[in-house]
Order: sequence, then C-alpha cells, then structure tokens
Amino acid sequence: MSAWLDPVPWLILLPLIWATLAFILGPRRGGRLAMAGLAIQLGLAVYLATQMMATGPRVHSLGGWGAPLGIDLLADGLAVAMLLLTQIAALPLVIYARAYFSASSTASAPQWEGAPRRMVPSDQFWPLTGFLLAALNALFLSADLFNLYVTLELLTLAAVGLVALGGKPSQVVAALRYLLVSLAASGAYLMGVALIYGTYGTVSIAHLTPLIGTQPPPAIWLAGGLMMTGLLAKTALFPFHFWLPPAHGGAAAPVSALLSALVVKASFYLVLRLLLEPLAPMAEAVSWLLGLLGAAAILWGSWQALATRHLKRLVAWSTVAQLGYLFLIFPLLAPDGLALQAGVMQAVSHGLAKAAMFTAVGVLMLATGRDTLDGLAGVAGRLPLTIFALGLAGVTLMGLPPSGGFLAKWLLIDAALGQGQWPWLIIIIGGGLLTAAYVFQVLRQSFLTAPESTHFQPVPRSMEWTAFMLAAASVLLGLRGVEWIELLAVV
Amino acid sequence: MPDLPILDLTLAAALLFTGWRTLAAPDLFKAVVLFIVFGLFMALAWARLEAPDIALAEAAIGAGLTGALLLDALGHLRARRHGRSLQDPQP
Amino acid sequence: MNALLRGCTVLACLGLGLGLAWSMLELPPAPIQMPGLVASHMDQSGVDHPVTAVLLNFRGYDTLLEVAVLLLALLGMLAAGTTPLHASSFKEAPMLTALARALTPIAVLVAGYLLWAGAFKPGGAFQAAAVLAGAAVLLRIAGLLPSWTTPADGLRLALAAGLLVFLGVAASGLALGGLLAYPPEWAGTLILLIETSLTVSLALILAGLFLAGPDSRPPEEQS
Amino acid sequence: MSTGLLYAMTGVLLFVLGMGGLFLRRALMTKVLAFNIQGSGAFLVLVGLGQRSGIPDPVPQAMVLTGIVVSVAATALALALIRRLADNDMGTGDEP
Repeated sequence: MSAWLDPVPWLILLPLIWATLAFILGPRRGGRLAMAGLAIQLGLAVYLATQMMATGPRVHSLGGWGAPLGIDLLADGLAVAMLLLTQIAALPLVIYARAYFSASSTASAPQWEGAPRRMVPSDQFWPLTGFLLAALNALFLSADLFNLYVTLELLTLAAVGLVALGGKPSQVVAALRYLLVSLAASGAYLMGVALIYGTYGTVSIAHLTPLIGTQPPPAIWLAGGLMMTGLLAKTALFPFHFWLPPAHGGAAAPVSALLSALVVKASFYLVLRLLLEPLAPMAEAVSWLLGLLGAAAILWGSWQALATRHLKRLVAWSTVAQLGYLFLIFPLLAPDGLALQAGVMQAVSHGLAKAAMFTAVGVLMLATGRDTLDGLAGVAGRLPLTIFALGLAGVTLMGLPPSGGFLAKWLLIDAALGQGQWPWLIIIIGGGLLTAAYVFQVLRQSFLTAPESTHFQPVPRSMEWTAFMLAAASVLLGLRGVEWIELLAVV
Repeated sequence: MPDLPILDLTLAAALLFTGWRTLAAPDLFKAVVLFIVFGLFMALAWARLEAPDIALAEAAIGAGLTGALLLDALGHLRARRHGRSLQDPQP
Repeated sequence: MNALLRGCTVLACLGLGLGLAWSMLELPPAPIQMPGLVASHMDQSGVDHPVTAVLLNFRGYDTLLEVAVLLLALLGMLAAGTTPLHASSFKEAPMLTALARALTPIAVLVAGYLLWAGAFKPGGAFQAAAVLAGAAVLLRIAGLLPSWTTPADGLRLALAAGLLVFLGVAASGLALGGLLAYPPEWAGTLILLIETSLTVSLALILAGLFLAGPDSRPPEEQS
Repeated sequence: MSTGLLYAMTGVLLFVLGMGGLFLRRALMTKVLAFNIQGSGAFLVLVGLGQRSGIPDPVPQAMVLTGIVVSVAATALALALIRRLADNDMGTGDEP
C-alpha cells in the first residue's frame, strides 16, 4: 500500500496544516478549517482502527530510516483508542466553540479594570487548538522518548496559550502557574531521557524494552522515577493537582473541555505506556503508590467539588477526582487485561462526559451570566436540553448503567475481585456516591424557581445540541464497549 | 584523577557558582546578568564537549536572545511596578 | 514557607543530585553506538555535517515539531494579549541608532554565512535566525522598527511560511514511502530549501517575541 | 573520569539546583531563570553522558539544539505572561 494512503502520518500532518492555515487566514476562516480538518481526522482515525483490527499494529518510519537512527510512529490498540477519543471529542467541541465565541462576543463581554484592548478570544483559538490536537495525535503515536518530550512541550505551550486566551488576570495567573509546573515536569522527564540515552544509546521504545529487561541499573530507576514524577505532575494526580482547578476552571468553556477531556489524558497515557513497556520492571514497585494516590484524588477531588459554589470549579474538581480512577488500575494490572480495559474505558468515557459537562456549564454561564450554583435557579425550565445533557454526563461520571463509566467501574471491580483486592471497592463505590452528591447538587439547584428579576440570555441551539451529543455518546459508549475492548487487544 | 584538565574543572565550578548566584541573588537585575554570564560559560562547556553547533546556539539563543528577553521583561516590570518583583501568589 | 519544609526540599534536591551522580559513575558502555550509525548513513543524508544530518534528516520530525513550538510561543503571547518592548528607557540614543544601522547589514551577512555553513560545518537555520532576530531587536530598541500590533496578513504568512514549507516537504516525502523521506539525490537541495525558509520565519518569530504589541485598533475592525 | 562524565556530573548538580530554585524561590522571574538552569543541566547530562567514552555523538547534540529552542519558546511565553500580569497589576503576593 502506498504511504500516501497511510492514515498514521496524516493524523499528525493534517492538524498541523490546518492550524498553520488558520493562523495565516485569520479567525473567521479558522472555524471552518478546524471543522473540515477534524471531520477528515475522525474518518482517518476510524479507518486506521478498522485497518488495524484486520492487520495488527502499524509502524511508520519517519524519513524511511527506522529506529534507532530515525523516529518511528507506532499505532497499536492503546494508541488508536486514544486517537479515536481525541477526534470524537474534538469535533463537537469545535462546532460548539464556533457558536460559543460568536455568542460571547455579541453578549456583554466582561470587561475588567485596565483592559488594554477589547479582546477577541477566538483570534488565536483555532490555531492553538489545531496545534493542541496535532500534539495529542503526535504524542499518542510516537514511539521515541525524546520525540515524546517535544510533543509534550508542544502540548504544554498550546494548552497554556489556550488557558491564557482572553488575557483576564485570573487566566494569566492560572496559565503561568500551569506553565511553570509543566516546565518543571518536562525538565524532570528530559533528565530521565538523558539518563536512558546515556545508558543505552537509544531513545526508541521498541529498542529500549528488551535492553532494559528486568534488572536495570540504578540510573534507570532514577530516570524512571523522574519521568514518572514529571508525568504525574502534568496529569494533575493528587498531590500535584493544585494547578488544575484554576486553569481548567478559569478558561473559556470550550478550552476547559479540551483540557479536561483530552490534555490530562495524554500524560496518563504516557505513564501507562511506559510502565507497560520499557519501564515494566518499575511497575510493581510503584503500582501501589499510584493506586493510593488515585484513591486520595478521588476522595479529595470529590470533596472539593462538593464544597465549591462555583460551577466551573466544581467541574474542574470533578476532573481531579475522576483522574484518580485512572490510577486505580495500576495495582490491578494483570495479564487478563481487565484493568487496562477499565483504564481506557474510564479515559474515554470521562473524556466525553467531561467535555459534555464543561460545554453544558458554558451554556448555563452564558445564559445566566454567572458562574455560581445559586445563579442556576430556574435554568431547568429554560434550557431543558442542557440540563438533560448535564444529567447524562453525571450518569457516566457516577458509573450508572448503561454508561461507559459504568462499564469502566464494572471492569475495575471485576479486576479487583479477581485478585482479591477488595479494599479498592470501597473507594470505587464511595467515589461514585460523592459524585452523585455533587451532580445532584447542580441539578437540584437548576430546578428551583427563579426569582422574578432573573433575566436569561438566549443561547445558540448548536451549543446545546453539541453538549447533549457528547453526553449521549458518553452514555451509549457502554453499549459499544466490546468494540473498544477488541481494539485494545491489538498489541 | 590526573587526566582531568584544570580547564574543565574550573569551568564546571564556574557554571555551578554562577548558576547558584543567579538563583540566590535577591536583586533581579543582578540575577539576569549572572544568568547571561552563566549562558556564556555554558557555551564554553559545549565547546569543550566538542559540540560547536550547540556552543553557537547557546551563545546566540541561550545567552543572547534569552538574556535580551529577560532584560526586556525586567525593564517592563520596573516601569510598571517601580522595582517591586512579581511573586508567585501561592507558596 | 516554613524553614522545615525548605530544609527538607534542599535535602531532597541534594539527595537526588548525589543519587543521580552516583548512578552515572559505573555505567557500562552503551549497547547501541549512534555515532557509527550516523557516520555510516551520512552519504545518504544530503549534507556533510553530522549534526545537521540528524537535525534535518534522520530526526527531522523533531525539528518540524520544534518549529511549531516556537510559533506557539508567539500565538500564546498574542492570545494572552501582549505589551510591546519596553523601549522608552532607550530612546534619545543616537549612538544606538548608528550602531543599529551599522550592525544590521553585518548581521544579515553573518546569518547568510551561518545558513550556508550549516551543510558542512557548525551553523544552520536556528543560529542564523537568532542573529537576524538580534538585529531586528536592536533596530527596534533604536526606534527604527515599529512595534507590532496584531500581525497583519502578509506578516502572518511570513511567520508561518517556514513551517508550511517544512510541512509541504514532509508530506511530499510520503510519495517515497514515509513522512519526511527525501530522495538521496535531492536531500541536500530540500534541506537547503527548508533551512532557508526556516531562517526567515524563525527570525521573524524570534523578533516577534519582542515586538508583538497590544492591538490598538477599534474593536469593530478586528473580528 | 572522562570530560563527558565530568560535565554530566555538573549537569546533574545544575539540574537539582534549578529544581530547588523552582521550588524555593517565589519571585516569578527567578523561577523562569531556575527553569532555564534546570534545562541546561539536563542538556549537559544528555550530551555529556552520551559522550562519556570520548567520541562526539551528533544525536544528543541535535537533541540539545532542539531542546534549547524549545526552552527559549517556553521562556518567551512565560515572560510574556509575567509582563501581562504586571500590566494587570495582579499577583503581588498578597492576592489570593
């Protein structure tokens, strides 16, 4: 088959191309470019998945050199599952974003003290989003530790730019904190790569896995520790979560959705990939620690979500909690693959549900002009579709059947019981109850009757529908779980 | 270790010293100047490591451009805040 | 932050440093030796300088993404809303103006030399671009270049041209069996093409990191 | 000890120095400097440790060139955000 038709390189090239064009052509054409590009990307990702199910994992040697001289791209089940999530979640988000930015520029745009110019947030949204998606796709496909460092930096800079979009003081503070944490984390990761290159003379994951073997020298343990710590900080796993609520809670709604649904999953994916392949000897030593940190994240994040009165903060803290579930899989990883399936299912269903939640909250904020729970009174009558979307996304986060979240938690419980590690059950179920509590808090508030004086801004229907579609997808995912699990079996 | 040239040891010590002083300096202007000196020492270190490409890049980009960016930002902060440095809001 | 926590942080950093240093002392030689591998492929790389061969051919994909990273820094600045170079304190300096006028042609010559030299000895697009950007910053400080507002159409095209050319070459490599694959007889020319366009765009981006300023146009003209 | 290993050791110390600076210093500008020093340390280890046998290795050298440019980009963005913060007159240390 000709390389022209290989979807693997195009999944990286295409977003790079439309991001660059969106920058050159300006914001008005950016939205259309993004939608067209993402539609093709989604097609490519589905095509790659079906192709891979038939013929097995794909390697694409960049420049035709092949590792270790060149860089290889690898599309296996895990990578393609993440690619699918990225394109599926991003396409509705760009449709939403187009409506969001035109609506928020016509609505009374919030002005702050000393604003030097009237910001048009969508100016840079499209190119930044394009580079963000290119970074994600490149990261999922890369099989080279140093190249992964470059993709991580690309992802960081795109994400930080998106957080700062609009330039409100709180956003700039959050972006700066996020940037500094990410840079320190990338530095730690790079140090690990340096030690690994020094020890083995290569950064190709395929070559490193047999070289590291089961008894690596101390330098590799330290390298692995540094890389893991850096990636956990980027994933915002408890206790590194402190940067996440201001960054995700302060950004524009489509940005928060992209960040919570996709960006934090990228570094989780790397932790998983590294512990499954080159750093497998470390997995046993750190799996319990990761599981415990995950448990702490679930409890602390849910508690904070319950305590806050700000809508977006609530959803952001919920991300901290839901990320915890991803790390519960590490003590349960076993050859039966249940825990791995649970992890990917959780990543995908949380990605869709959280994108739905942030988009729905964006609709509510635009309608009420406020970011507080108290401002929600009466919303259910005015925006029933959005409240329904919020409820459906809540169903996924709580883990009720038939949602993807249910399937994820079911697989996790199955894995825990199979290995006799029943204490994790308490965390899984307790976390679900806390999630139910904060989701119902929002729903209850929205069904209260509004004070007479309340005035609701009209909101574009396309925003409501995209939020609903994302939420519905997160629930229906549970019914298509078998396909995803089959996909993961391709290694 | 008789095979270690004095030059390399001196350079290593200079790097560590300027690096440490950069971060320890309470005055930001001093810190930035020390950082530029640090960058120039880095360029020398790259030359000693037989990496002339990096030496060139470090001198031009690492020390030169970053230094200029830092001085520019500092001038901006001074103008706006009368020398009061910006602090991380949370410890 | 209290003293105990500070002390613990210092100790942890020291411990990490000592541990890392100790772990490197007795490492056996690396099982894969890249210098030999690179040397044996130099004849297919299109250039004579190993570092350039790695940077733009063997690992050219890293460089492609790195150009995007640099453009992203500028995009991030524009997204946050930027403020121009703080030039007021440098004004009224005829010496500086004269210096800037004198140094600019030299900088262009040096950049051209660095770009050309990259094929067979140290140098290349990034170093050349840094020199050009330095000249631009000097011109700006001397007041000979205006501050940017939001970059206009032509400028945006110039800023992104390097990346676009690189992407185009990368995509056409797909016809030969892989992203960024160059036919060996064309490799030198293609690398020079990429490097030349990168020099221009990178210089503009690097200069833009200094020159980008707030948009002072009235809102209705923007969108 | 070879030249490469000596500089790799120096790199390790610079790395932890920068790391400590990122944790302990509160001035944002100093944090940016600390990040650069941390990065320089990692770069020295990448090249120094790779060349501990004394043979120059173009692969880590090219990686460091990439890394330096990435560092400049990140530094520029951080400084732009700091300048923006100064304009907004926020983040003085007494802000929540």
